[in-house]
Amino acid sequence: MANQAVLGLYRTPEAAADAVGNLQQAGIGHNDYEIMTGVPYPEGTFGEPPVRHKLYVFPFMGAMIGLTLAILEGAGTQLAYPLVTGGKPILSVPPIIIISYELTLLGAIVFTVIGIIFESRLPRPALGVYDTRITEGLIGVVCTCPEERVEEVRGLLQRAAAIEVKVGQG
Amino acid sequence: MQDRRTLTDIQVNETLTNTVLKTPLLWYVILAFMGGIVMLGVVAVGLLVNMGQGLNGYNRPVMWAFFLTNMVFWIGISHAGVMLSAILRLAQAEFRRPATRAAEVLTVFALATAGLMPIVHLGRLWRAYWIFPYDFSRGIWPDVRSQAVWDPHAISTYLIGSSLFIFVALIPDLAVLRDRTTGIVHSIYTMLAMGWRGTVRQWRLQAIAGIILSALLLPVFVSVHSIVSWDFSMLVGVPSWHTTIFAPYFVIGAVHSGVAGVITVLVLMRWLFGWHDYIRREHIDSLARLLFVVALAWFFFFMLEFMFGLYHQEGTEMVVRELWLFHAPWNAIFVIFILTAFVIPVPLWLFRSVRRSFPLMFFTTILVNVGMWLERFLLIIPGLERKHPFTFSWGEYAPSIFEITIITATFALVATMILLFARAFPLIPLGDAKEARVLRDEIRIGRRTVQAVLREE
Amino acid sequence: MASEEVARDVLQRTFVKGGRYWQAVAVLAVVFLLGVVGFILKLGDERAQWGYFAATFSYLFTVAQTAPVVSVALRLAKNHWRRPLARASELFAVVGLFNLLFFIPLLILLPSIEGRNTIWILGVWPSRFYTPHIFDTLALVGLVVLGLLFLWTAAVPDFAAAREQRGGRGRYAFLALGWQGTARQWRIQRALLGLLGGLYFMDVLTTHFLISSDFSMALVPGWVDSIYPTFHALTGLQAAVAVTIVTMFLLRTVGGYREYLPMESFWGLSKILLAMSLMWFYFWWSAFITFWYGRLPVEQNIIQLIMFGPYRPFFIIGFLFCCIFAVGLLIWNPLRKSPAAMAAIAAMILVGGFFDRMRLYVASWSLADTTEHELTKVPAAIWPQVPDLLVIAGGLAGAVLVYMLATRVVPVMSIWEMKELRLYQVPRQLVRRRMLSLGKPE
Amino acid sequence: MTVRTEWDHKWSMVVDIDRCTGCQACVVACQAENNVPINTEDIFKQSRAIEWIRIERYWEGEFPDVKARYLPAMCQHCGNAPCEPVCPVYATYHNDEGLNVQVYNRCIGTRFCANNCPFEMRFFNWWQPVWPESLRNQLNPDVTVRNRGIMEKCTFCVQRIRRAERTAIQEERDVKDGEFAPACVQACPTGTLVFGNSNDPNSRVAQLMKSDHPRRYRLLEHLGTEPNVVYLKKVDPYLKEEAHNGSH
Repeated sequence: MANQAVLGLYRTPEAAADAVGNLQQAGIGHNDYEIMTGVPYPEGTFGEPPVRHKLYVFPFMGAMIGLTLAILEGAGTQLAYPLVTGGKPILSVPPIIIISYELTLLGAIVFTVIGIIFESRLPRPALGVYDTRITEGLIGVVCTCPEERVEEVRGLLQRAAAIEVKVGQG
Repeated sequence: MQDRRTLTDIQVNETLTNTVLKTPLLWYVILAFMGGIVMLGVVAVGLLVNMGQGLNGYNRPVMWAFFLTNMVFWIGISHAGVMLSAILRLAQAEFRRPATRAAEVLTVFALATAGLMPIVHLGRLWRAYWIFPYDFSRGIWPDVRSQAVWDPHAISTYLIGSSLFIFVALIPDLAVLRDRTTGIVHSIYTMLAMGWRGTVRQWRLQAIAGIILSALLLPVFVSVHSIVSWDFSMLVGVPSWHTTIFAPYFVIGAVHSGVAGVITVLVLMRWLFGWHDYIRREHIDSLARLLFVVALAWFFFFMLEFMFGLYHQEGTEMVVRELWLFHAPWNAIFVIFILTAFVIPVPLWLFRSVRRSFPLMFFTTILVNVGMWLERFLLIIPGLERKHPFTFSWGEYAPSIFEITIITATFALVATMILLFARAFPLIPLGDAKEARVLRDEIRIGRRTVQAVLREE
Repeated sequence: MASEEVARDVLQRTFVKGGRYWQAVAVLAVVFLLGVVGFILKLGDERAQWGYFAATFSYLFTVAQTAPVVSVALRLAKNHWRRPLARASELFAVVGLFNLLFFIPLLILLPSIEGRNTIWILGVWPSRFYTPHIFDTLALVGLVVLGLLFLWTAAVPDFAAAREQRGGRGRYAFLALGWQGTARQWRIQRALLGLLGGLYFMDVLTTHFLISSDFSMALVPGWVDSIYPTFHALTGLQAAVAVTIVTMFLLRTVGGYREYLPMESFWGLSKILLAMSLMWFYFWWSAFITFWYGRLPVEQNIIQLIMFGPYRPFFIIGFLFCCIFAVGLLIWNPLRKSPAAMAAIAAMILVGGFFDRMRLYVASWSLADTTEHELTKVPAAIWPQVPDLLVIAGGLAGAVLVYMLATRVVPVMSIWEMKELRLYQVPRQLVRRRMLSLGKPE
Repeated sequence: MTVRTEWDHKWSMVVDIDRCTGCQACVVACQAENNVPINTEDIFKQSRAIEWIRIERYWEGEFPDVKARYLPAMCQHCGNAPCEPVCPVYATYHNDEGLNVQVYNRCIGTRFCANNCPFEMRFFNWWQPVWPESLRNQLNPDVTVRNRGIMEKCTFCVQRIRRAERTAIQEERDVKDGEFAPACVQACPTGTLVFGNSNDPNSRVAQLMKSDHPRRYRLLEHLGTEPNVVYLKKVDPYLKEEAHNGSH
């Protein structure tokens, strides 16, 4: 049984917050609705629970990978091609520290970006139920629900002064 | 004093995407002009490849000159981007909002240009890739003890990092463009926006991304210019370069010229694209205050560098300071440098009316960058001309027409790339401009209304 | 708490001190007297033996006389979380008076610049050879005076409040200078705070520059390390932030100011402390890598002398405490948000800072011949004798004693700033979210 | 017979300033031996001339009491060569015979090494070198003709060292002292330049290089680069000792 997505569009954040409140009262789980805005409102503006994410894992992972590569490069190339330059030791540590510093941070940055995209649930092949007016200031509340609850959800969303409610494939 | 208007999201979208959707005619004119200069530079580089570095003004003691000076200069400019957007993001400063994207874009293009300079300066620039550790089959590696290997590591880390930084912050704006375009352009933006819908989760991650990436990019930004400075300061062969302060001195100098560069770009953007409601007097004012503090700090480091040059009381150092102060053309350059980088602009910034005037800020920041270019020139060349305690090998340097052309072309190149970027992507983050409106507040105390911002408790 | 209650409560805590306060004062006084004994025992020693004394002076300068900068800098940045901690850091200005006592013997011990490498290539007539003595004294005395003036300016409204409590008479009537709180007076006070603060900041940098050059670097032949004054100032700022955190924590736990010192103030300072600890590494590394790469014999010897040679244990402790451990702990946000953890980390940084000062000052003072142009031989380490330990303990105890006695006179919480905070920080509701509205006065 | 690759060689040179007349024979010999391009007048004026060994001439005293001082200077083959670690591609490194070698094929022309050479003994090929038609058969077949865009410098005539070592291998013996000499040493009419293996205590160069030699000094000794070239001071009855210490 396919899930349907219902989208309510609101002009003010208060109305959107009411819609979210309606959905919560009707017992719809936090994972089943999403609020779409064109503006970053502070977390919790609409009474939604705080976002949980594991983004902090990514930079550490990336840093470790970067550090490993850096030590391989910094120490490995010196040992693999042992030519004396300037009377410095064959395994000179300060250059390894510098290379490690750069590559560790590079790894951390690249993985953070991967993490952001992944945790933002992107890339998303199809937009689903969406309205281009969201980027013009409207606030969308989209709720994914089984087919039999569509009408109920539509009512809940409509009641909070929605200017339009759309239904589509979830 | 608050010349702000409340704008709707539709207005924000329209004005800030006007570069993409309704390009001003002036844009084409400037692009054509800049592009022409870039082509001249390309021809000059082609001749260098074809005929050799002899075309330039280099000679035996002065093995590095205009190109490396210019590299240091552009790396300096590139430091503004992350300095502004990262530090101000972490400090949650409101005045960062219109400046972040422009600063980051300036970073990336200035850095790419800076990265070109040492390549153009190579004797065999078609072999530049040899500094990368790629040769697994023959087992011939670059020497990681060389600063010239640290440089590409640092520059590419910074370049990749700040490009990704821009991209992440660009995703919401790409979604706006996706919603407002049609046809083939629409499908390109659809692909780039990756299906962004602006859910609470996505916006939240944007905010966290800004913080984490800022925190990660700040150490990179410090390291890049430090490593560039070590190209000079670790050399015992040039006594006036060999000083421990170079790394922070270069970094603070970079911030000085970089923030000035961002203000210049902001003023130009405001003029070219008509963003009067976004780049406002108070933004320039706050940036100018920041610049004032940076300028003082830079001057402190400059004095340290100068004083400790005399500390040895050794001939090799003295002769370079003497060149700076008493011999043409260096004394003229020195005077111009001190006047333009510090003496003229910095006291002017004490006046509120100067800080809030776009033409005057444009003028003073251009002055700063003229001065800072000359500062790098002064740091690099006189030391080389007099590096040798044996007077037999002292020399002079004068740039050739090729060097001057290529240097001019790098300025045009950065301008061209920023213009092209502005044609495809908005230069002021739309989401940031809209968020400022949400977070704006006022507190009434008696008869007075104080501007306020909302912060999470 | 209403504004009037704040004033009454803070003044009450200032006027009336408990038994534990007086016990602590007594113990500190005894230790300080022991320090005086140690000093007397040291009289007659060679200059090379005075390294620990110099290190103590420099440490007190680093910690106490740099501490008001925390207040100055945060005031310039116009943020609100500095308000509860501003006075705690400003009050360290009084320790500067005490530190002048340490400065006098050093002036006598410092050799003239004749035949030495110094920054004073051109001296002042007529006493060219005693240029550092003149300028360093001027800078340090200026710093003490500026600090006291700054403290006084910042505290005048509070003295007025105390005067009202005391019935308009007594020492507070003098200290308050007839303050009535007119708009004009507030405007002048604000301008003066900006001016004195700016001057204090600049003088701190200058004095760090002079002290580090004249009392440390110039004593080592061939040591040309242009970043060293900056490193010195940076470690000073780091210690200043750390000592402010420790003071805040003590005020919170022992002093009873728990309600006044919110987590935000610790959190705000902790981020600065993290930045400082990272910069510690950066400045140290900039000097180290230049010397390591350069490989000049004189540079090798200097690395040996102050880092990896006889004073290696000191260096390692300083490096670990001020940089590696500090950064490793401070990157964790939960620790940064916990006052107790922050106080522990700050205390660790203060200990590390002392070891760092010892390795620099003892090493440079231990050189007998300061007129060579290159350091040809690295001397052996000088370990502290009993008088040295007494002097160190006495110096630190004396500084704490002065600070504690000052809290008896000056309210350690800035009453007017706390009142002002209540104007500019207003709770607001944004749809379903509670927010704080922070006013930014022009 | 196994090919011998490990030698106990450390090639060094002694320059006895007292004997130098400034005749420039060494410069010409080096130019001819090592395929150094012809330095024309305008190249000198641009200060782009390539001379692996040069005679630096200094004037001492005021007219009319003027004295010319000559300082033959070539790559000092430093033990801790500042030029080596700055090269990103190992185009210059220290080999196990004490030579500071330059790998022309690997050089990409950063000119970093030239900047870090305190003696200014490294030369860059600004142009593709050309020789007049008449000199085509003059080029030394043992020496590479350097391309444009790379660094070059004195090699202590490494081709002669190698030839001598090959001969020694064939004859199953060690290289004898004085068996061969670089072109400059060979051409020097006054015996200013002495070359040899300083690891062999009996060699002439080791005798002259002894650390207790009264006239011994090395260029810029305070930099700690440990040059492999030792200079012997001029003996001058009319001047005070310290006046012509070449290191300052």
